[in-house]
Amino acid sequence: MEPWEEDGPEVVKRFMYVNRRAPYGTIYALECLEVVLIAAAFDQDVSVVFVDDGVCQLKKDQDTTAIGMKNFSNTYRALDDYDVEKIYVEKESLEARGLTEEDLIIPVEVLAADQLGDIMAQQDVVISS
Amino acid sequence: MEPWEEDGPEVVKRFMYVNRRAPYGTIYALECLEVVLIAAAFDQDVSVVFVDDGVCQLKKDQDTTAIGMKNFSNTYRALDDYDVEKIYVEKESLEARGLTEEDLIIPVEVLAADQLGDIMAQQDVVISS
Amino acid sequence: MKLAILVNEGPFTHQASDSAYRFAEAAIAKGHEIGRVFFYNDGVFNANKLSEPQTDDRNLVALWAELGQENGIDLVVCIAAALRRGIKEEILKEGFRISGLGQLVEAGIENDRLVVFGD
Amino acid sequence: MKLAILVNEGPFTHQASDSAYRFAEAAIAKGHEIGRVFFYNDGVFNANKLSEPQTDDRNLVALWAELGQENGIDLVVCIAAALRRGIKEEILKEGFRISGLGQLVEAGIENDRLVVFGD
Amino acid sequence: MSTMLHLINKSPFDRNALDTCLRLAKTGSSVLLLEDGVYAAMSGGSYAKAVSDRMGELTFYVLGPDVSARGLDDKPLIDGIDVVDYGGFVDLVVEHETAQSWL
Amino acid sequence: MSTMLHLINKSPFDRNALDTCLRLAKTGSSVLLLEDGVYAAMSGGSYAKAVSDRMGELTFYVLGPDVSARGLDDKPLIDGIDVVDYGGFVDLVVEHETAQSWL
Repeated sequence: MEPWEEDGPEVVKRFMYVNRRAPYGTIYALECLEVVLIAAAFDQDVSVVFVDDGVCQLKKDQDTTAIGMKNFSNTYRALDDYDVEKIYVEKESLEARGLTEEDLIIPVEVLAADQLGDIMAQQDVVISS
Repeated sequence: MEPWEEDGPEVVKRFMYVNRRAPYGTIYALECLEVVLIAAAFDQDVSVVFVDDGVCQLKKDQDTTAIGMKNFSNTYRALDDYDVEKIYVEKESLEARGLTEEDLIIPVEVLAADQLGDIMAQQDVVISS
Repeated sequence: MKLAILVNEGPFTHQASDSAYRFAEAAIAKGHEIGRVFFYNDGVFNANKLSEPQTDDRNLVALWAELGQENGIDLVVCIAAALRRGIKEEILKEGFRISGLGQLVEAGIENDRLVVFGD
Repeated sequence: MKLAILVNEGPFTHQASDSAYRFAEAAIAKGHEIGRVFFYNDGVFNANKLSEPQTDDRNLVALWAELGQENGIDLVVCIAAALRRGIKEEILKEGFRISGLGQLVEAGIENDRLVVFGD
Repeated sequence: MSTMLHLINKSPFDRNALDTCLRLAKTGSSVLLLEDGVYAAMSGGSYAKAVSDRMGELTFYVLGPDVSARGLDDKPLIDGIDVVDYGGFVDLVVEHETAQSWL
Repeated sequence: MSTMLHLINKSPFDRNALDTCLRLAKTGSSVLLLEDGVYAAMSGGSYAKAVSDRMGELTFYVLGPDVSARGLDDKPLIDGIDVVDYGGFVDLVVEHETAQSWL
């Protein structure tokens, strides 16, 4: 059953969170993740997209000891606990950066730009940062 | 006479201020100009470079009425009063943006990348923003 | 129509807050309602009442507060983003309130559109 | 050698202040002197004593102040950039001082190197 | 499918936001160029071809106040781009079901 | 002529800082990739050719702490790039007469 078919009169909207930035160089990756974790509690239809340098947020084996910043990459693993299951990564972005699905810290759905565009076009609310 | 040949034992350094951002979209153009105007009082060898979107800072006929921000483009005209005379604009950057020397609010020296690189390589202090 | 706005940058370094303000003003002039403006990331700096621009420059902190008061707009500053950046009640401009990230999601749900302004 | 540092961004949104801090720490460890750290643009937010990061995160405002005090480093916040952004004496972290842009130029003149960290 | 309004506020010379938007935006959606994004609307710029190439599939708008601020009123726009003011920006947001900012 | 150390802290995929640096930097100068600039050092990335093409003329360094933070320790670097830590960064600044940050 799709979320919008669930019981009750409440409207379910499709929310998409778009990540296009690398981690650590800017705080956007971390602060977007904080929004997604809150959003998961709202019973809306949530999806999270990683495109361009955003795909680098999911790279395995991040070790921030020497830069002194908090390593938040394990928090992506919590998305599943919060029932955030629609996690899309753009294939072209991975390839341009020499990364593959095996490099990522969580299971994701890798989509070509054309397919990802189709999903983006179906959203009600798009939050980028 | 070159600045470093002037009287007194004081060392004269070559300071270059590099502008690579468009105006208004970010404050860097304005705040860099504020530094240059202060720097002019220090009797050092000052040059100002406009490259990439930085060349757009010098476009004539800026009118910020409708965006409600302060139009600071006339302040570039003050550079001459402050004896800041080494103002370099990269030719390739102008061309890529469909601009010519005639579009600019002040007289400048337009240099090809190769020549501009030579001048950059001679600086003691490079301040970018 | 009910519109919500998300502002991700402060009042000076990027044009985002200026654009958001002009957009809000124009929407109100056209008879739309601004259901909420949510300030996130460096956007929390828009609520710093100590901000003192040059006298010939616009004062976005004051402009947002006035627009909010005149039109009953809910101006919400994210508490998590504000805490780490040192925007606290003691320097919060009147007209803004500090609250949680849930208010952003709620704004997305309850308004017909959400428009994001950032870097 | 005498090194000066220019920090153009605040302590959270960009890594600039982190990198500058690690660089300063390493320079001191190697026996160099940090002649001045100048905070410009959004860099002035590094001096906001109200900043309260999460407990498991680094606190750059405190780290800069400590590094400055332990090593006698002059931490200068640009008055023009600070005024418009609402960083004033009342919220200035101890160890920083507010002064004019001339201090940046002077830092460039009096130190052997000036390294810029920004966005 | 929602009708999408894509917002681009970055210079195409400095950032990849417009490139990615043009790669992912579906035929029938609209693109509004604002802030430093207006440089993508200039017909004399080296980015003009990337925009012109999708002119048949996407509808392009540019925010006039940002064009004027940057002194570009005397520079020709790419054929087919409509100029709007902040009121027109609001209308575009209202007319499209979703607004997506490419930050 | 001063010996120059060019600092690149931006991803080459998102920003034009490295492009412009490579266009303007003179033979004999050095480039340190740090923060998000480290993505330019990966041999598997589509940007590798732009860096390799100037490998004979410029000396490239990458900041190890930023490589590790981004989980890239298992990804091969472009041949000829040296890894430094913050101490090595300091040494580079000291050894070169001028540091230029391409912000």
